[in-house]
Amino acid sequence: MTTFLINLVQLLIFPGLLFCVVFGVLLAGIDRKLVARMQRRVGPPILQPWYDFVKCCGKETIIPRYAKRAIFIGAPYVGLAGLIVIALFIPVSTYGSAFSAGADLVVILYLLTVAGVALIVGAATSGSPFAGVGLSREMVAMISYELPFVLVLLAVGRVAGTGTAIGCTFSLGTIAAFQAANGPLIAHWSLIPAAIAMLLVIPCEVGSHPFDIAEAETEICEGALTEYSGSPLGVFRLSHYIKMYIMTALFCAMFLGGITTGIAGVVGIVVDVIIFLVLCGVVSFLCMTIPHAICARLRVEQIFKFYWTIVAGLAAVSLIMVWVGL
Amino acid sequence: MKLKKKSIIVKCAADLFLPLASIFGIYVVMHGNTSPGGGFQGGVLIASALLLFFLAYGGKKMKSTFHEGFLHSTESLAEVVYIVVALIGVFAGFNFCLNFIVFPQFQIETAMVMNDAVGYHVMAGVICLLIVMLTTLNSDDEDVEEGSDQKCCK
Amino acid sequence: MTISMAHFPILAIMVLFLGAFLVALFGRKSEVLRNGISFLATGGAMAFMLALIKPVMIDGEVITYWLGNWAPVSGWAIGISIEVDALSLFFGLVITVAVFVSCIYAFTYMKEDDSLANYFTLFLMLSGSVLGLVLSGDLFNMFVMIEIMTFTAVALTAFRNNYEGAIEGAFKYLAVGALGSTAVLTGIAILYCQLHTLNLAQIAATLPQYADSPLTIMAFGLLFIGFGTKAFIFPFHPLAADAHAVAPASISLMISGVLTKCGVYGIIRLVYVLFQNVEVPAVQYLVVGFGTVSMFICVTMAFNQHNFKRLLAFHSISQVGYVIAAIGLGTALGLSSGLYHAMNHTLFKGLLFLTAGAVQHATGSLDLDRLGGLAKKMPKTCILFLIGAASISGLPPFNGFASKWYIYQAAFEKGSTSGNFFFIFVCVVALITSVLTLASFIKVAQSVFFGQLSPEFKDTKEVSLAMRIPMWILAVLCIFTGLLPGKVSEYLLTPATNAAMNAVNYIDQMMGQGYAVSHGVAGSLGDTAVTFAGVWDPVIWLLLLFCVTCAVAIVAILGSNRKLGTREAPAALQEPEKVAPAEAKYEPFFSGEESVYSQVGGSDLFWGFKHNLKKYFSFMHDWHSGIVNDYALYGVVAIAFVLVFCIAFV
Amino acid sequence: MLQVNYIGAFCLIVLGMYCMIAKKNLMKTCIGMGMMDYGVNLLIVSVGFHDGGTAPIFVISELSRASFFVDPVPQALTLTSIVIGACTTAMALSLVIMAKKQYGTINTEQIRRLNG
Repeated sequence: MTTFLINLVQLLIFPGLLFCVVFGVLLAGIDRKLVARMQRRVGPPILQPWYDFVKCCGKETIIPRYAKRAIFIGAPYVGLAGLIVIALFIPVSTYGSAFSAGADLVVILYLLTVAGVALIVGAATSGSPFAGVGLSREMVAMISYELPFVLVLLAVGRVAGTGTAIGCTFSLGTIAAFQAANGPLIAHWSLIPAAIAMLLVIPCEVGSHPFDIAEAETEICEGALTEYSGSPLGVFRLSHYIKMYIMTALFCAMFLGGITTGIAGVVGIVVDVIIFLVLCGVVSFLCMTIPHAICARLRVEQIFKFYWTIVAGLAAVSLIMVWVGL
Repeated sequence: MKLKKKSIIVKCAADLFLPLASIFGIYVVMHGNTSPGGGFQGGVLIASALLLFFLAYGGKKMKSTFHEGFLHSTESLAEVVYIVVALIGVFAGFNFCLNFIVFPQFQIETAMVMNDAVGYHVMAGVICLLIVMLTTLNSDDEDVEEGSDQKCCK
Repeated sequence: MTISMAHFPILAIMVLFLGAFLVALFGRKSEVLRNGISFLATGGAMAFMLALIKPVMIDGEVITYWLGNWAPVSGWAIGISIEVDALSLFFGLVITVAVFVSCIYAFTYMKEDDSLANYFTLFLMLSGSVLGLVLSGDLFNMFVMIEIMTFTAVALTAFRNNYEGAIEGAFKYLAVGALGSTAVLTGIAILYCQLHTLNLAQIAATLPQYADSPLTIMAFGLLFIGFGTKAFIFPFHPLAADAHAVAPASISLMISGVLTKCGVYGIIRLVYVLFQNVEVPAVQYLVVGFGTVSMFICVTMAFNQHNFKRLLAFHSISQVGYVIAAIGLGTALGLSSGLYHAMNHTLFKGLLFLTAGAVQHATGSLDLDRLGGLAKKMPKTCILFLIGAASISGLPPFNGFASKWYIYQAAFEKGSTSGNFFFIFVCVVALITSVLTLASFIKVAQSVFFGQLSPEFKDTKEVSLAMRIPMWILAVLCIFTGLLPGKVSEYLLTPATNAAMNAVNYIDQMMGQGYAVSHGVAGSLGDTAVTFAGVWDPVIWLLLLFCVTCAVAIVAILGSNRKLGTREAPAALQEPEKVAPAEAKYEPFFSGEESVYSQVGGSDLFWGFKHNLKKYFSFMHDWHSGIVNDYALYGVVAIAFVLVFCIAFV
Repeated sequence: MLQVNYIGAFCLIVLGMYCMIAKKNLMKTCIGMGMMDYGVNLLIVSVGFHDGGTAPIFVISELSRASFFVDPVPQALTLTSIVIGACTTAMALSLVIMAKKQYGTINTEQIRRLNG
């Protein structure tokens, strides 16, 4: 019974639903504020994303003529739930992950796809040509970042798995343990290109500004979200914020693990978690805020070329270096 | 190559050799279980007698003499017989396709029955095939030929 | 009178052949009789196979059976044998289930065609020959069964001969397939020349003595490429694409779900049992290389397609590429992941082909550029399609993901333990292929089921329940095998893997105890224990997803307590030409121009991706020229390549 | 003596393949398929042939250690293979007939509606 209650708390509060929503919204708010400051604007209040979400939820939902109602309404919720479940699998500093037995890096790669597919299916069922173009671009973005992402995962898995019987691992728990023992993986110099590649993958996965081809409102009227209104739209926005948290947390778990105070007990865990969250914020600033402030939006084919040549090249260099034992 | 009207020589030769060909085929089928040859070869031999018939009497006569539909439907009967006879082994407590003597007084073994079934199946199948091919390929030519012949006569 | 378990395999085969001939005999007039016989035959075969699970899979027996009681004499196999170990039974089960489903589907799907007795006769013969192939213990019988299989499959491909291209697809399949058959037969002749036996177990026992002889290696190359032809590996994949696109959907299921599995089975038997050379690095490169190339090239080819079933056909080969790459790894994990994916491929690809058939049945078209918006008209088919698409593109928690996850683990582990970068490359290609598969099915979903409904198809009706039942069978199996990888692995994969890795047991059961060791067959291959580099528990994930979805939904419902809720688009939008006065408040937004039909067609999607690779895509388009000579050329080149590779490196 | 057979078989197979690759006529493709079949059949028969052996027809009592005969199994295999080849050829020819009806030609260059 106690286990069940603990699981329930983990599911709903930390690191599950509530925490994801709060921290995701905070990250997004900070991001907007910082971008505004970098552009010498005052910028919205930090809680603006939350106000947006609440306002959306209060509005009427209109279902387009061609849409299949159940899919149209259900897609955002499934996508959101899928994202929150990922948060349960990612180890949060010394607190560890809630259900580490459930999934590994490859599974997380695919669970992120589930969220993307939810958006795509929702857009597809709306029947709008804008949504059609938007989903096509979303899918191209997915293809683009998948290759470097995979290469990074394999490189990390190889390094973190050096101690295991089969010499490689996909398990986040093993990666965390390796970093706790040997220091963060980013200190492993052959993984630095992989870390840079991963930093570049994050904004595309999240769909933040220079890579937001799927929602390019100036070109294709919000793309995939064209026909959405009311609470489903709010939920999609919320998923976007939560994705920011999940991707940065994944980066921290993969490359910046093991940065802890070493204090035992509850206090130590709380401090460690706070450090972890600060790191998330820093990563978010590096990979999302700065490009957002300084870059113009790329075109579809540019994104594909960029990811399959430069970013994938970085990751591949890292993988090969790891492989030959550097 | 077009064949002219059936000449009497071909007809006579066919009358002479048709029974021989058929009997040789049947011989091969019947002795398939004890000597070289067997159902398939015998069946093909019998069926090839059809070609002789075709040469001598032409497509129309061939179609009216050999009942294609009947052969076509009984062809699968032969296969069913084969499988059922082969299954006797299973139900008698032995293995599939086991060869044993059914009627000792006539020296009839299951292998022989199976052989005959194969022979019939092949014969029916090949005859059907030949009829189909010969009629699709030659039916038009024959009509034209006959028509032109009549014109010449008139 | 009880029939012992040993008779079940031959009865399963014979019940199908008997059914075929009975249909030919009695099924011409009466539809009930025809369907009844077919149903009983396929169901009976499936029942026999299911009954064998207990002794073979769980108790680990190997059923050996000598036709006509011609048991081996002084160590020489003189009769024709049937040998069923767990590997054969695994494929037997997959095949009979697929055959059964295809059979029920065809009752309704083929209703409007004529000469159906011929269809069911050929269909049952095809099923029987396929089952005979996997259960046979005799190399030449395998060849005969392959030929019957090819022959009937060609006839069934051309069954709807009024379809555009049906004849052409069938002819290409037959002509280039003949290359594969020739290769198999030549391989068999060479093996016979050396060993003077055709029995699989005896060959397996005596072959290691000749392992280094060039003749053996040549035979291996020929048999490999021959079975590869039957699995339609690269460069034989255009045949599959042509045949699938024109065959009836129930036959497409057979070709992709069953015939390719025969090729896979042949390759497994070859490298694990017959030649036992899967541990040789060159053989691993060969098998894994062919698998990898097939999986990548076919998935990119699918981007070019405009025909629903042709697209599925390319994906089919792509998935078979996964299977072949996995079995070529030579580890226990690799083999079991390959088997798992082979099974899953039959299930989800069968499902997808049947939904394609349903779409064809309902609309009469398979053109991705013309269809659209059918989700509204065929909601149930749409759900089935989404299940199949999610499975094939590897979305958790469906079965495609579970088996692909196994494959990644296997490739990564193999690369890591052997220190060979090639296998890591394979792992990367497999992962990328998976996302490309997803993209491709997004394309199908958008251009068939979602988007706007074309006015041409506004009267489309949902297909009948009789057609949906077989689809649901497959869909439910897809979900179950995905949710319970542990159970599948315990009852099906592990026994099959152990059987394949343990050639000694296979030989001994057939030829008598100690036969293998006396001929110098060295123990079983490798370690059959399986360790994973990662973790994946679909049940936990699903429970969590369910809980979180509930929580989100509750929050959403509580949050929207103001009586706004959701509503359909107003009538003004539904019928643009007559604006209802009551909805006048929407007029400022919806007035103006009438809405026009504008669907983003399948070929317009993924522009950014295709644009960057347009040289590659146009080259591949020209390369698949559709001329039978070209395909024969690719086939001959492949045979030559494999022979040269084998002789040079094995 | 036997080498001639093997070389012949090889030549037949290769000729058949050449025929399938180079000849732009469906009939010739069929002929190529047939030639490959015959080549393999020749190979199998040659495999079982022993120079100076007799036909493998015996009753059990006649059979002894000293009896020297050609291997009967390859002959059975060849027979089966010939039957299969005949079926394949028949099938291919009927497909050619139908292709001629549908397309009006048997030139492979023009029978390529399924491509790309």
